[in-house]
Amino acid sequence: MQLTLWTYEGPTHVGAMRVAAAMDGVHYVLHAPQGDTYADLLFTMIERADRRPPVTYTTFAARDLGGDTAALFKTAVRDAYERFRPEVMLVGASCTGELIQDDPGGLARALGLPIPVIALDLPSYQRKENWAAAETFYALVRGLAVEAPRDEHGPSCNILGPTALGFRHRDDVREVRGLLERLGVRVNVVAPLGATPAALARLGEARFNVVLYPEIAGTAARYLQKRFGQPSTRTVPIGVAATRAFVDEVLALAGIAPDAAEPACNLPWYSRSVDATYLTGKRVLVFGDATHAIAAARVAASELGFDVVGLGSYSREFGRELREAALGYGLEALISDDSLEVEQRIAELRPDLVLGTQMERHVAKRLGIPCAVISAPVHVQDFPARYSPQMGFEGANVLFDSWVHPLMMGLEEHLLGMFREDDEFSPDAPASHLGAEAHSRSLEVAGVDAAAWAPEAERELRRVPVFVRGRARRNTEAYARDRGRALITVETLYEAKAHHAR
Amino acid sequence: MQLTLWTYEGPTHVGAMRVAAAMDGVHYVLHAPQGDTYADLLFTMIERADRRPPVTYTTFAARDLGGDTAALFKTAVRDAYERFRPEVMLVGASCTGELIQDDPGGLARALGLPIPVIALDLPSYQRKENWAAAETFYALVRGLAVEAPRDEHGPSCNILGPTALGFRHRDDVREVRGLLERLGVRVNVVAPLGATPAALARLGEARFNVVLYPEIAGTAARYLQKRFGQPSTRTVPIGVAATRAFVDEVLALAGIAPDAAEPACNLPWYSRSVDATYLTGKRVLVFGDATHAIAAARVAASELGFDVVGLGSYSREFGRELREAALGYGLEALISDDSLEVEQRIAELRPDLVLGTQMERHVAKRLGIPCAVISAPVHVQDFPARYSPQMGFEGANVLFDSWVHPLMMGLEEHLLGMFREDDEFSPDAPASHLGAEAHSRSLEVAGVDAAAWAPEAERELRRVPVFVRGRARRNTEAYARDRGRALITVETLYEAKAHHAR
Amino acid sequence: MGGWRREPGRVSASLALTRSAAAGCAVAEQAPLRAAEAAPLHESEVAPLREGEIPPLREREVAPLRESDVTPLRERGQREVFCGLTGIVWLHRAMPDAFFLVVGSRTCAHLLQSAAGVMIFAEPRFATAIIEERDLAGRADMNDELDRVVTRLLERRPEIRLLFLVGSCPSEVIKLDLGRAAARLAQRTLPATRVLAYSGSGLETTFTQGEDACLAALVPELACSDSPALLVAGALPDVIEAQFRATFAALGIGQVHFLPPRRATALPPVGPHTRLLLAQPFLAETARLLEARGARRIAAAFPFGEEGTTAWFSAAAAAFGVQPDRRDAVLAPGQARARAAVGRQRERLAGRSVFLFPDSQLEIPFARFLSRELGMRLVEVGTPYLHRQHLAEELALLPAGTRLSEGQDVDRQLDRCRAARPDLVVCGLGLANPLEAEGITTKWSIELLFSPVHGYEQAGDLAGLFARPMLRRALLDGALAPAAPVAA
Amino acid sequence: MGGWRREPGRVSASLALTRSAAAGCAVAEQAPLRAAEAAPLHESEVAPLREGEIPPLREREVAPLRESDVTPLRERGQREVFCGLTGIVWLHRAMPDAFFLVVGSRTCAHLLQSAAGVMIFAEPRFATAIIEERDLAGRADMNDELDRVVTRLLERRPEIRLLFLVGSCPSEVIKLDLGRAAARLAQRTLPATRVLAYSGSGLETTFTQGEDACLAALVPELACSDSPALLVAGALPDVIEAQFRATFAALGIGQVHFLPPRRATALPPVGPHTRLLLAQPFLAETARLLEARGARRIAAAFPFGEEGTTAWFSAAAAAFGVQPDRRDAVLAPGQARARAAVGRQRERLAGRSVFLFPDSQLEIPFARFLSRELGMRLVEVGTPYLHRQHLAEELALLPAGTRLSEGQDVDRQLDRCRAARPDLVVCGLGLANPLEAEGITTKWSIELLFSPVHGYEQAGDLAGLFARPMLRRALLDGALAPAAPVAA
Repeated sequence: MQLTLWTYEGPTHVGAMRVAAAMDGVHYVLHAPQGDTYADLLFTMIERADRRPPVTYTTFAARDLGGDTAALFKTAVRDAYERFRPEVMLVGASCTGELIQDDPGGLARALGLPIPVIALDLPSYQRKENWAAAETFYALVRGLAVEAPRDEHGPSCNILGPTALGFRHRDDVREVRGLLERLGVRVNVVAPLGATPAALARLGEARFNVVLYPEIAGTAARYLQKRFGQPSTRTVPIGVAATRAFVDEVLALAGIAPDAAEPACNLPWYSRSVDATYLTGKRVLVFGDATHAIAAARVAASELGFDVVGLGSYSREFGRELREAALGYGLEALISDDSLEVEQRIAELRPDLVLGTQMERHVAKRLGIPCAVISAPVHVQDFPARYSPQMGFEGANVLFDSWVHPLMMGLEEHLLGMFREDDEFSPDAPASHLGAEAHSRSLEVAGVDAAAWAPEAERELRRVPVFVRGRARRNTEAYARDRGRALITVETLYEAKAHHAR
Repeated sequence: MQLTLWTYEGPTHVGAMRVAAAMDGVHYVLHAPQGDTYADLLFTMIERADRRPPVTYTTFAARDLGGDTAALFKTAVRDAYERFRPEVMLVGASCTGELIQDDPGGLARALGLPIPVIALDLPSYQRKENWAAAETFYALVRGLAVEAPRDEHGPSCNILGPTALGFRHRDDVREVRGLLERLGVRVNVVAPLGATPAALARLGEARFNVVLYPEIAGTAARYLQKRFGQPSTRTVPIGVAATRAFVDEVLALAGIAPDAAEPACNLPWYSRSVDATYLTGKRVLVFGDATHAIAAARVAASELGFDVVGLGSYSREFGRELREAALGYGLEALISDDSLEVEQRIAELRPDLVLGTQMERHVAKRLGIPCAVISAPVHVQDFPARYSPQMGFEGANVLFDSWVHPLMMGLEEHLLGMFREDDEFSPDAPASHLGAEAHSRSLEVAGVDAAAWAPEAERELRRVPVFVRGRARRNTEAYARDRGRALITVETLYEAKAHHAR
Repeated sequence: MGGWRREPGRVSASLALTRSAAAGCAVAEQAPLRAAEAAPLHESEVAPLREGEIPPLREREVAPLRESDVTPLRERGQREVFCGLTGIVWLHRAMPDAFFLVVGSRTCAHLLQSAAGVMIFAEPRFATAIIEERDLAGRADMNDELDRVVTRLLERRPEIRLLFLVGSCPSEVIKLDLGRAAARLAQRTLPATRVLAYSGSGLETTFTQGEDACLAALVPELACSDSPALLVAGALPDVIEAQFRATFAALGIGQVHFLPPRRATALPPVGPHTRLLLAQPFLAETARLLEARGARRIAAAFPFGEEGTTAWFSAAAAAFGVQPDRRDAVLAPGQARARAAVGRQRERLAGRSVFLFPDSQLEIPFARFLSRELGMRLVEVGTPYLHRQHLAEELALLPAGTRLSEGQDVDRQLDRCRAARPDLVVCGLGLANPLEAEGITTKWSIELLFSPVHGYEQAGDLAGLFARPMLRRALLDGALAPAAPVAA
Repeated sequence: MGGWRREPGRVSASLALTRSAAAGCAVAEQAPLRAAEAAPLHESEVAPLREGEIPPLREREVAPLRESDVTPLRERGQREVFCGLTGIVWLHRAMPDAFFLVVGSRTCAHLLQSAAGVMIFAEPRFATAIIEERDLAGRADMNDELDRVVTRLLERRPEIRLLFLVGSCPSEVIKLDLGRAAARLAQRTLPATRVLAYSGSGLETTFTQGEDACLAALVPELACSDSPALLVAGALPDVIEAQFRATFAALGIGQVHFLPPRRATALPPVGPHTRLLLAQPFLAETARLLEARGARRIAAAFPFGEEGTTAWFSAAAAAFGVQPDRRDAVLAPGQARARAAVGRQRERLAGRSVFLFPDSQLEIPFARFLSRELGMRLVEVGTPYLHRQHLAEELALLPAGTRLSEGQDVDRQLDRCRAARPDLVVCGLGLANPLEAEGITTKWSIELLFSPVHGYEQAGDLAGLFARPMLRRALLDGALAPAAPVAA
């Protein structure tokens, strides 16, 4: 058993739903008890979907367990087919359904529906949402893709990975499609998002696959490589440098030469503009799914000039990639799906900026640290009305704004404080854009195990601008601790400052 | 004399600079003392311009006033021409230069430069930035536009108004240009932003003018109407409904029929999505330049379902339009360039949301009220890296996100508070996304002239969720005041509640 | 694993048995016996309406529902409802020193963080002990695992005074005996922390029945008392409880207790002189157990809207012998305020039609309010479960011919809804936006549970919750054509 | 309006005269006479270097600048510099109970809200009384108008203890006598609020000279004192002042005053036994007036970097007869810390070339620091104005052949800069981004004024301010090709 307050990933059947709900012409019958229908609201409320996800639940109850739940399931499949007339039927069980072992695949096939029925075996007690989405997409691709003539209308590719409830998938697809078309590469099929079963059948017509989200499309792409010999892109185009590398990779795979000017992008100039100098060396902790976390760390370090002090992910399946990426910053990757552990790490490292999920945003808010969201799990805020890709050149612009804004707000607070207080007003007022608890908490955390502060040193510390005071306190305490000093004097404060000067 | 803490508009010569800096091939020689060069940093820092504004300042000093400042000016003009070789020279004086009455136009013309020299007469002690930008643009248009054959390559228009340092002008132009081209209307010239003097000469080739910013392009557009008979658009396409009306207007002016599907826009659906229900009737105060304020009020009321409780502008030139718009909401327009007066109005009205300039954002922050910025004066934050138009369909998406986000953060605080405190923790902690002073201030303001609260009524009030407690207090106090009650009891609280129920 | 099929009702029974020992009170001893016999909540028989305790009502404009009308459409099919775990979202707020530990799957954890419509990731007073493969495969002893998890939890949150182990669908199917586990753990954690168990599984509970199960688990813990007292059952926001206390005090009703109490260490007593007043219509099991402990229920309409609130207080007043004069004097100001506040919304809603999907069992009281105080036409009133006895006074106030439905086949219900095209649909979050996209105005129902809507002072707010979506649609329709996906 | 041409120096003279009456102290009486004779700040004659007070210095690696080298390039052309009003941005923070009312135009107000690089619209302790057409046309009496504005201001901000009327270019050109206005207003506002005047006009002051003019306006207000004391002149951040006080105390220098003081009501005294130590190199007029009041200046390099700080403290120590042993013991820990912190930046900067545009008059001390402590090559050191006397000790430390420039023709200076392609350019905000766009790394100079950079403990920070842009360029060049506008 694992004690869980909040989860980064949902259960496996939600992963399957993300694929089914992304597509047209697919229906998913889920053997599940009453209450599991809550998953519908993820789509209708978080993503504001204008239709119910194409899922039928058997919603068996206690009274049914004594009876024939298998019959209930068969009825549900038959009724769903009659009502929705899908091109493909997915069948499976939720965690409770799995325990009653009714064999949804066998039951559904026995009905002899005139459409393909794909049974999903998604072990709920071992696996999680993203793995299941990958498995579901793979099952659909394997079940539906057929041999087809290649590149009939010029060099073409498929875009694989975007699903319902994906973090900015809608806009990433638009951005990457635009990029590919500008390069002269035709987009054969985008899947699962917006694809029909008939479109999946045509996957083989493309020369290569663009894998936007390896967590979801990796398995299917490897299968397509094996089955049709289609190579896949390896670069996820997040950030300017990666987008350029992605373009090079695409041109090589498509066997064409560049023929268009690079689209305008503000990130490089904005990052060099002198108002961005203050970003240099800001200590940033990154946590998210593997793809977004690894990419964010890279962009943070090399395109914004941040200092990556922490890198982690809940995507255990990508442990090797994460450890490798972290090593590049001299770090050990934090691979965990325990949000308490991540919170602990943030509290210890006290970065200047957190790039994380909605969970880290809230943790950072409590700790008084600026934060931007880079990854699922998604919240309604992660489906803005405006065009907000993470990928490509416009995606790089979005990253710049989203990551710099919280820091800029911090700077504004600093300046506001300068104007407002000047000693006589409460100098310890926390930054107003951060949590109200920020200040008290930061002192509290800093105080653990710390040497005592001499009154004049405490006074001197209060002269340090509030914006950097927390770090000055922590650096000094760490310095004193490392040297076994019990009392922190003004001299200690300045010794520590000289020691930490970079 | 007018006591001024902060100004909404800069001096007149800055208005002229915004036009000059927007164009290529124009140079502006400004008779101005040392120190007036500060204006350069508006362009290089706020807008992150990658070149200096094309302005030469004479930077006369005290010692020059005894000597020949006219000679200094002539030298500056001659040197500037030699160094920069512009196609057109603008000459004028800043506020101090105006006082020494050297006649920049006459002096410059006397030099006999081989290019047009346009003298700007921009009275610094009567007028302000936007008026001067309009006047400068008009002077350039009048000086440069020539008769030309109309519509040689199909129905075409000019886009007039965008300048340097404009609020989202860069992106509005891109959005509106895309919209026009989609409709089959060719864009002949965009001016002043990105135009050359040669392009201004070709203005007459278009069938009509699209006036994006009446504050800046109005004068020139009226001149073009008179001189070439070019009609202008009257609708500023901010918001979905206005964009649709703008499209209709353009089609009529171009004399063509619609031939393309309307671009996708998320605002209508997002605004109808049930998670937006809570936006209904939120009390909003709007302040900005006339164009943006009038448009924002309209979008707020009819596309987001807000209740417009205040509408104002610092654009005195558009007083009639503002008063008319305000009447539509049963309001009297606040027309003022005194930021203290605007602050006072916000404090009195205590809206749920302020849509204003950066100044109102700061006022709102101090008062604990969510705010979004809709208008100049610009700040570096108003030049985001990402595509952020205010106009057109994507502009409507941007408005939705920008205006709803502050409210959503407020709601989040409410929920966070619910989870966090439940009585035993400080129930009066201010919302952490707002100013630290928010709470104390709101109580303070509410307490002025108010009746006394009986202890049990005060206790009852503290049971009201913190999110709406401020309003409950104000409504109750207003109710008690109107009825001459000296003591507020629990009954008074609930009478007021029933009275204010909507 | 096929052997994990369970007998219905088994777990709650064992829980009740376990708890009764702790309470140690003569009347309570009998409760578990009845609990063990209880049919599942969905299937209680229809009791005849009791007329005696209905308070006198003023003349209303709509003919009342006759008993013969109460033949709800019963449906079996996909039920688009929450399970009882969802109640934790408000229960943990009602009892700030309690903690809810769901023993279940990743699905349960995911439901809890999604159900409230918000994910704010503050450290909450609920969590899930997620059962893993090694637990199921027997590689780990599940009771040891549970002990380990609870130990870690209590170390981290020593302020917890009451820990609920909450059963889920998986824990029920694998027959994990949480009642026994609670008793075992309590031996270690008492007196600091009490440990109780109840089931919020979707196999047994629908949405608000989770609260019923939770409160029912508290009943055996209540001390015995012979003093006359009023016990108000149902979790209420603090502000409502305060208002109700004030009104009861004004009526002269002395001892008033609330279940749940604000502090788990201050459980109310119960006994033969306890009069039970339900503040919520979904407390079947709680009421049954309290009655088994000697409490006598005061039958009444529920305190929603002016009429319901008046009926509810009047019933209590009658039960406690309050003089009608005094009753009227105490209630009159609140009545007037409620009528004024509701009246303003009535202008918007009168004559409009409404369709309520089954959700919280609050549908029938709300339908009564919508119909009688706001003048709306009831197209269909769905309820996940119809407790005829507790709702007798409500049913009597519904207009004749009202179409009731119990249970659900969501697709067929949607067909009926689309055919009727009501002016307003009250439904869950999974249905609201899809209906909006079809041009049908909706009020999402969970907000009705999360907002303070009981009593006079909130009658206007309750009306406003229904009116706001219609107001919004009217506002937006002026400027924006109904939303429709448009080609890019 | 042609008659509004003014005689240089006239206004400051009249201000000083007005103020002297208030001070009422024998030495001060003579100050205004010299002020009236003073040539404008830009044109003071070059005084011979005084060698006597230079503290002993350790061997350095660069040959020092010989006096014969100090022939700066003098330029007349467009000066890309702030006017003296800009100083208000930090002065109002140094004197929290003072308020700065600029009497000027919309341009002045706009400069103030733009100059700091921030617009935060908190209610500041500065404002502008904007002259309008009706004032100029004589439709309104400007003195009446000013009285009205000041009255409104003091009503709104009763906590103001010291009000500066700050002259601007327009007020100077129209010969508005703010000194007389200040005296007139003070009659009404004293004793609560003192009113003084100075000019921050661009006609007379360049950037930091505004602080000089402001402090100079305070000098006649200082009380007389015969006690020996050290007076440190120059607005300093609180944290620096505290550090300096601590070091002077450790050195045994008893009475230490700072000008400006933190409270306008606590002005330091001055007299013949006052030793003046300048903390900033731009205080020509302030020093002159203090010397006229009897103070004797301690000549020293300025306290930037380890070397400058050591020289500065050593000069004070020598002036106050502190024993060298004690001096060394007190200064050693700070020296060591500063050397360590600066040493780390030296690795990044040594051997790189730097070009300083004229800005704050801090250029020469900074150039000395960059050259001697960080090993940078000085391409050109611009300064708006070169005060040879106050900078004698600094000039002596610059390497031989250093190209100095005084005044500016910004276009020609940019030509020289582009031709030299230095590794780092220190310049104002109007030039920084355009140079960056040309691939030249810049440090914007105003941050050097806004940040605490004096003294040992800030030596590393000061080095860091220069190093950071170069570090940033190195970081970004790895991943991103230099920014260039690309076609869409």
